[in-house]
Amino acid sequence: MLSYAIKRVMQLIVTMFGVVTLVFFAIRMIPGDPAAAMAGDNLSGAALEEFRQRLGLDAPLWQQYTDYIQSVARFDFGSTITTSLPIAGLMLKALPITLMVAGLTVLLSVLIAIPLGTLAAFLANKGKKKLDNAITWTAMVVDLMPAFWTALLLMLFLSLNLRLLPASGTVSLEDPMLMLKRIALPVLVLAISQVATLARITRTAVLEVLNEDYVRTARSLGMSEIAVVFRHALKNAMLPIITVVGLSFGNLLNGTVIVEFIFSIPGIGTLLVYGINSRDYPLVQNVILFYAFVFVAINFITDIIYKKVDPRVQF
Amino acid sequence: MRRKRKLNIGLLVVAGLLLLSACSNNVDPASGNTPETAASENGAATPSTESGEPKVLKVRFYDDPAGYDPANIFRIENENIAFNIFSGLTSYDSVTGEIIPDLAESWETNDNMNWTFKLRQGVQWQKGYGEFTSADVLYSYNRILDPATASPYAAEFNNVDSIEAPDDYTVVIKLKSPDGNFLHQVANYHQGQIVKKEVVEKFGNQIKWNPVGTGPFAAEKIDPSSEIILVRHDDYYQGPAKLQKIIFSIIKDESTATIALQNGEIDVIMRSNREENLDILEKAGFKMNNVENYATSLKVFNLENPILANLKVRQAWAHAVDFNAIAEGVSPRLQKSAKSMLLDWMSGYSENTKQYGYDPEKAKQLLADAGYPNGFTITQDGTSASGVTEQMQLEQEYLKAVGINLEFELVDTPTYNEKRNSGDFDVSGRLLPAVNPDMVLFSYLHPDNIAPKGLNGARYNNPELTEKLEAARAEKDDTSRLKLYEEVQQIVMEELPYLPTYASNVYWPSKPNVEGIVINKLAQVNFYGVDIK
Amino acid sequence: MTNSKGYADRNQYGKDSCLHEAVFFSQNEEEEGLNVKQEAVAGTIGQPIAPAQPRIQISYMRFLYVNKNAKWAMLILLPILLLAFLAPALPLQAPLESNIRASLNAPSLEHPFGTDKLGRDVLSRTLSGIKVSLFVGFSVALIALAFGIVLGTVSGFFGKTTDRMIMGVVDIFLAFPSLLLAIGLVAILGAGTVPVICAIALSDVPRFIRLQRSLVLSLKSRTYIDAARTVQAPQIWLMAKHIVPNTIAPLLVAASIASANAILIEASLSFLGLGILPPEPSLGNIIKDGQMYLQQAWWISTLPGAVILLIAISLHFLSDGIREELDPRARK
Amino acid sequence: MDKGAAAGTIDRNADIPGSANQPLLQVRDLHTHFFTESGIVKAVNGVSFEIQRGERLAIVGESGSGKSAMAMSLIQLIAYPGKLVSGSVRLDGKELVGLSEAELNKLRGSAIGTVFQDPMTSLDPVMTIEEQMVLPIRKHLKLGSKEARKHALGLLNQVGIPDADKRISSYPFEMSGGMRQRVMIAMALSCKPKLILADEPTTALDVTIQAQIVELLKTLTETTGSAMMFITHDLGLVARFAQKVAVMYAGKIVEYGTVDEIFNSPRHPYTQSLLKTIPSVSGEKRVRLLQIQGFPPDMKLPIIGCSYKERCPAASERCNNDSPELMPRQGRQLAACWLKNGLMTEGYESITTQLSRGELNALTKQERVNTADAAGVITTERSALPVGANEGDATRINAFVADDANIVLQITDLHKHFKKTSMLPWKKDSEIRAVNGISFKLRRGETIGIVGESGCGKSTTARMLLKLDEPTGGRIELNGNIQIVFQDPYSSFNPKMKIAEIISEPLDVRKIGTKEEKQLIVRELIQKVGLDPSYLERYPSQLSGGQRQRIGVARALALNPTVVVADEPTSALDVSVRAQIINLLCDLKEELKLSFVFISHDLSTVRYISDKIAVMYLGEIVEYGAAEEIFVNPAHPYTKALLAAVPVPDPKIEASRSIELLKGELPSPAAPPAGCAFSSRCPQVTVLCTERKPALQEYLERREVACHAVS
Repeated sequence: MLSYAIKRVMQLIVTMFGVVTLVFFAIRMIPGDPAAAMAGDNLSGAALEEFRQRLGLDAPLWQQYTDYIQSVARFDFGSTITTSLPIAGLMLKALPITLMVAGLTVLLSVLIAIPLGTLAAFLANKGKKKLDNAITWTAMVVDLMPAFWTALLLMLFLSLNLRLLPASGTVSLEDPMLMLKRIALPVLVLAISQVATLARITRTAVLEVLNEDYVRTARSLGMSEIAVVFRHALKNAMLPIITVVGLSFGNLLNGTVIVEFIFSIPGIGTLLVYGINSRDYPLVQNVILFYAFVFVAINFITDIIYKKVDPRVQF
Repeated sequence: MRRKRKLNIGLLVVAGLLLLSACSNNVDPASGNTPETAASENGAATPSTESGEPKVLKVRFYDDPAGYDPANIFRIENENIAFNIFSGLTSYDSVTGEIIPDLAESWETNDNMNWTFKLRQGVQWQKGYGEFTSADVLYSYNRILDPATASPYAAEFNNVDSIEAPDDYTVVIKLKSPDGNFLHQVANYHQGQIVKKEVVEKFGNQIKWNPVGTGPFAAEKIDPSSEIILVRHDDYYQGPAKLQKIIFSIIKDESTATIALQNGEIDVIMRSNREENLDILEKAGFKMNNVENYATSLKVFNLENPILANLKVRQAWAHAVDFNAIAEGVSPRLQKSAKSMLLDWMSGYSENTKQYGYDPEKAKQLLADAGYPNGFTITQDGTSASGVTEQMQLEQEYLKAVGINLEFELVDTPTYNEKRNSGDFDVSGRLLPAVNPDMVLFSYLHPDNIAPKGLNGARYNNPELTEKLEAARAEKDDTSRLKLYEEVQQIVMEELPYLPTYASNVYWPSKPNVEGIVINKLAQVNFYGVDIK
Repeated sequence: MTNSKGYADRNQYGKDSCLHEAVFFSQNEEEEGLNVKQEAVAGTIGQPIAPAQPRIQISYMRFLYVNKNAKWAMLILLPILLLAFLAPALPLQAPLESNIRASLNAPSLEHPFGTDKLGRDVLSRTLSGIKVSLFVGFSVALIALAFGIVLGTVSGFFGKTTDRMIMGVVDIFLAFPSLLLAIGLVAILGAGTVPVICAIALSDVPRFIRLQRSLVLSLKSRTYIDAARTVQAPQIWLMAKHIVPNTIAPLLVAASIASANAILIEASLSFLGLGILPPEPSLGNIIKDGQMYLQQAWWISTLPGAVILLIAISLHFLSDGIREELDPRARK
Repeated sequence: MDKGAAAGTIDRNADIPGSANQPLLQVRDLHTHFFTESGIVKAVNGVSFEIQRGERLAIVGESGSGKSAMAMSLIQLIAYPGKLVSGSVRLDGKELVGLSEAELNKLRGSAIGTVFQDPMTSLDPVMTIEEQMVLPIRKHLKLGSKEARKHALGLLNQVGIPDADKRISSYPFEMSGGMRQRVMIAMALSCKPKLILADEPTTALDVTIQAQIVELLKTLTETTGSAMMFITHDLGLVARFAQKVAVMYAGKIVEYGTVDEIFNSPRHPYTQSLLKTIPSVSGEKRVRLLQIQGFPPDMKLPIIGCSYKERCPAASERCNNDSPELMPRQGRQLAACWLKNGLMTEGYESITTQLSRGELNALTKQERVNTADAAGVITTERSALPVGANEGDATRINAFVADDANIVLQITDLHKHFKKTSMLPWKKDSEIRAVNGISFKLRRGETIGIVGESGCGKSTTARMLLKLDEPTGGRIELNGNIQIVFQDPYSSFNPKMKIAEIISEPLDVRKIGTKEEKQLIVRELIQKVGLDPSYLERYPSQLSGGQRQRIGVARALALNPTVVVADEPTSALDVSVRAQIINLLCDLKEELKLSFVFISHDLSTVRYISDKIAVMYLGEIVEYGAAEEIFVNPAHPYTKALLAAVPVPDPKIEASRSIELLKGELPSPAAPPAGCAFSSRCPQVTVLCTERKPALQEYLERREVACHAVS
């Protein structure tokens, strides 16, 4: 276990180093003079030069790179150019919101998708094709709808027609109830496609397990179908599902960019879009870095959990 | 066992969500409005003052806040917030756009060179920073001029020779050359807004998030990622405003904003920019506060481009596209075709210039004369934020009909601006809100302002026109100055370094009971006059 | 007799049931072979016995109409493709031709999918968009396949430092959520069809390399590789003759899903203004444009949306079909 | 079969439940169909039989004969799309068909226990043994959790699991295959079942473990009085274990009788042929093996007449039209054949002639029977002659006479150690000694058989011989060229290549010959292994297992090897095909003067084909010498145990054998016992054995043995 974890952590560090490097150079490949772009319309000549100097953009590229690497290693993320706010602070404020959206989405989709997928697998195993097909088909159709489209649809329906959930408003951790209500719609939008994906994967995984010999053994011992499905099938199917849930958590970060934009959720995605729109290098750089870190870290955690849950894996 | 517990937590969460949705039928404490009643009254807000509750106005804010330091402020929505926090020596009348007194009670000048301002007495700074005096004016203007501030608006004071404060309530400004429009420079806008030395020094580079002014509203909370809250400045020299609080919620998506207003989550949409949403809101009975012709969109031709350097090509372009039909078809509320770089309410506006009616045959003829009988291909820049708009698509179709193959290149907004400033473009666009005709014409057309030094993105340099511009600035007589402006516009419309395309209107749809939303010619609202009935 | 069989010889019959069906990928035979347990000593009866009828190797074409899923995929895809390519010949308004006076018309005989804000025919635009979207989808799949096969094979086959280097880079790219990667690349390259294809492919390529690598790793220990090794076959021979041809099928499964996803990601990019530039219609940007008019004119985004769904579903069908042929156990 | 069975209907109330004379299980006209998309597979097509209390019935048949489906039908555990269509199953007179799931669940695991084939997959991998055992016990015996655990512990002790109280909380993956199968048996026994269904319970296990499990099952049924239905394809096991035998073919029972009746006087042509196709462990003569022609019928098509008619040399017109039912022969023996004595109508010896004739008929009669079978026909003409009577005997005798000129392969002190290093510096590296110093010589035309249980290092040795693995020590000297025939004919061919490409691949790689020359060589090779050149255009998936294995041989011959390594070449094959391949290898050996390294755990095959034998245990050779001598008179205790563990398909021999079972299981090669590797399981172990490793020393004249007790 320990040796495996150490190996994975080292791998993680190497990957993150690569990510930092890639992000740094990729951003500098964007055409145009960043200082001029950020300065806006009216800065010229000497003022622009001074501005450039203030941003450290006059230094040679490799020096900018080593400076950046050093500051990242010190966990010093600097301030944004356009707003002069400390980036670490901005991210720390946005992070809980995004994580809450993503976390609730995962929770909600797990709660719906796993029973649904299990049910579909059970039906398929029993040869009840019609019901199974109905579930599988619905899941597939829902899965393929673009988020920005479902978002508006849900907003029109739940917000405008039924007046159930607000489409906008303050997002603040200080008032958890209000916050929940506020992020309910984005969570729903994200969960809808997550549920679909996860249900389909659960179905496949459970169906595969239901064909395993040990399920037959359990049945031959007179175990009821419920015991067979929940004690044996689901428990074994959990292993692949854990991996997928981990991955989907990572992929949710994709979805949050769009959903945060639509619902004006002040999360990491909003921060990123802001950084891109205003050409705020340090901000974009660090937010992307941060995304990558969360992504890699979640994969790491999933991996460890997976190895922990499966008694067969020895270290 | 473990799974069971997990399941229970899950059920709790689901139950919680359902409960929440059920709860939303009750009064929403934050907004003070009940969506339910809003629904029953077809989108009308209920006044919340009956019980003596504070009046809170919720306004949709459509972009990321970028800070509120007048020396470095940009983008109109930020300027609108600063407009309510700060004051200038002068200000604009919301309805007419005329210069009116603000911190300066009165002023005098004989020669448009020496300006003496008499300041209002007893004006209090927000947040207990004491009384406003001439020292504040001096500090503010010098700060703009200080290269260390790196203010993009420093150039506005280029003409200033000296600023003096003979006493606490008098400011004397000497200009290098006469400027009949100088009152615009000291208005409540950009460099004209007065800041407090102590505040600036206290907050350093965080000043943009801690604005303190003398205006009707003070900043209570600025969360750049979600909202800005302004509270009433009780010691405002005109007396406290009717609204206790204004909450600006950031809602970037237009559809979301529309639904939020319909839902009663907000009271006002600061600029609804899509025709179809205005349609919906108007039909639903919302108040369509608007101002007409606040700014002209200009098509910027890069005159260094060999094709576009040909006058006939530019004229052909103007004849080829029926901007009027496009505006009518796509966004009749939001746009009209423009006839001049200036706007019809500005002093000096003239339609007594060459006008280019839609005439594809003539356009083809002009192209043939210019040596492009088979047309040519040219690229127009755009921002990925707005994408290829419907207007752009139609224009492309019109141009294709005369043989001009228009292509689009989308980049992010800063790059878009940067390309235009550095001359790395063929055709670009520009929209500059201004109330001052001199500012428009001088900055777009004077060779001193050729980008990147100024706004003259077309790189236009016509000595005849330059002479007229300078003469107009120096001219003390209004009629003669207006005459000069007319001549300038005649040259511009003949030579078309810029092609005025659309004149834009601005809409701030609101609930019916929100009163006093008057959008001024800078597309700003002075919330001092706003009330909820 | 093989442990892969479910109880009551379920899979054996499952397999038998396919005897008359196509043998699309002969690997299914081999899969079973892998599972054959070592038999006990003297006097065994029975082992998988060849069927009475000799099997006929059936072509990919035959697979398309024999496999049920593949058949469905073709039943949906072919008419759509046919319509898309015949569109110029159909009596429809040209996709770019606008008519402001016919703005936002509801579906009618003249405009089966209605018109958009500029009075353009939505059906015509949709058909034209299908071509663009499918082009995006298939290009992405092709790029991902090409890089995946080359780098994945090299990485998996040679192992050691080569593998560690390639996988190191792959891990770096995999650390980004795919949409981010696409946004980033479009920011660098600018919007447009080619950048969009590259941007989407960029996030698929590392996945394909991974997949191919794992396939190669599992194939590397196959007996027929050993057989070729015993005659000292050079490595390039092993890769070209034995490994790559046997990874194509599972890669095609991934590719068909990747192309469906690419079409959907292009829609998301369009939403952010980073997709294919209007007025050239892609299914993504039609939906994005129409989304704004959802309250007034549902048809603009809903009908092309349904087309995207159909295409994506049929691509999923296709992949299910291939998967089924690969793994007899997946058959219902 | 009694009249009731023949009539197919019984008055269900006729039998009084629980009456002493009544059979424990009565199955009447059972039909189970699989409704697949491409047609209805009639897997069980009218099966009727009975099991008496405490009786052990063996069900024998090829895969696809429906024996597993039949067993699962008894407890109605048939997976979709299978369905029990009709018939009656009575346990103690109580009708099971038509019971609800809940009622069936009360019987499953309590009145009827089931043991499945593969213990590796039949236990839930993520649950401990306790979790899996306790719940059914609590359910059926209505015990509290503590008592249930106690009960489970008792059962584990009963099935011989050491440290049961510790093992009960371990996961299946922490146990060996044999241990897992013991757990399976304990689970099946947990509620004192009246009937145990055992579906190939030992197939996945090594011989010595198989012997242990069989003994355990035998003892348990005897002590508990449970009846057992035992499904197998291993006739040796049947002889060792069963009291009654039912032979299934194409969804039906074709012959039924006591074990002696079936082995001594089989009546159905299928049973008769089967018994003739297996090489015998005790057999002295090398008689050419017989083969059954053709394939079983497609179960989706309706079968008109006898299902065996196409493969039966004695089939007549009547067989084509009428399907024979089970009819009584002598005693309680039943057979479904129109001929009274099947192929033995003209006496016992006539089976051979009939079969041979059948092969001829098959060739002329049906085009679809390929020429592969014809190859068997031609050689059958001289099948009565012992193989290698002239030269073969000479080689055998000279096996130990020094003749270095003829040595084609010599390996000396060959080692292969796998090292596993840990990332953590404080953890020791572990080392697995897969092959630990083996030596042998092989002469031209000679065959050496390497035998041993899985994990003994025999396959690693093969891989080193072929340079697929690098040895970590020792020398391999080869005179000429070495090639291999792989075990698994399914995975040893690239499914994307045509047969012609597969056979010519070695030539292509070595760039031998022009295109035309290669074509010629390939045609020659495929004919040499007895296949028609038309097969060259096919893909491996279009060939049967036996045909593929012939292709494997052809490929191995392409480069004119002097030595061919055959790594379990027949273990994945059906018994009749197995005979073909063995015959082919023998022919080639003779014809081409090939030397073989024949690796197998199938002792009868090894004995049949080898001149010399090397018995391996944990990477070392423990006994080495002439094949016949080792088989007749094994010296090393391990060799003895190995030979004893193999069941012989002859109930008389089995009954008379006193089987000395090996204790325990194969130790981990990562941590072999100190001293003699076999010391942990040896019945003759002494202190010396645990201290000092015995060297391989000469024993008698022509053997070497590594044992302190022997030297």
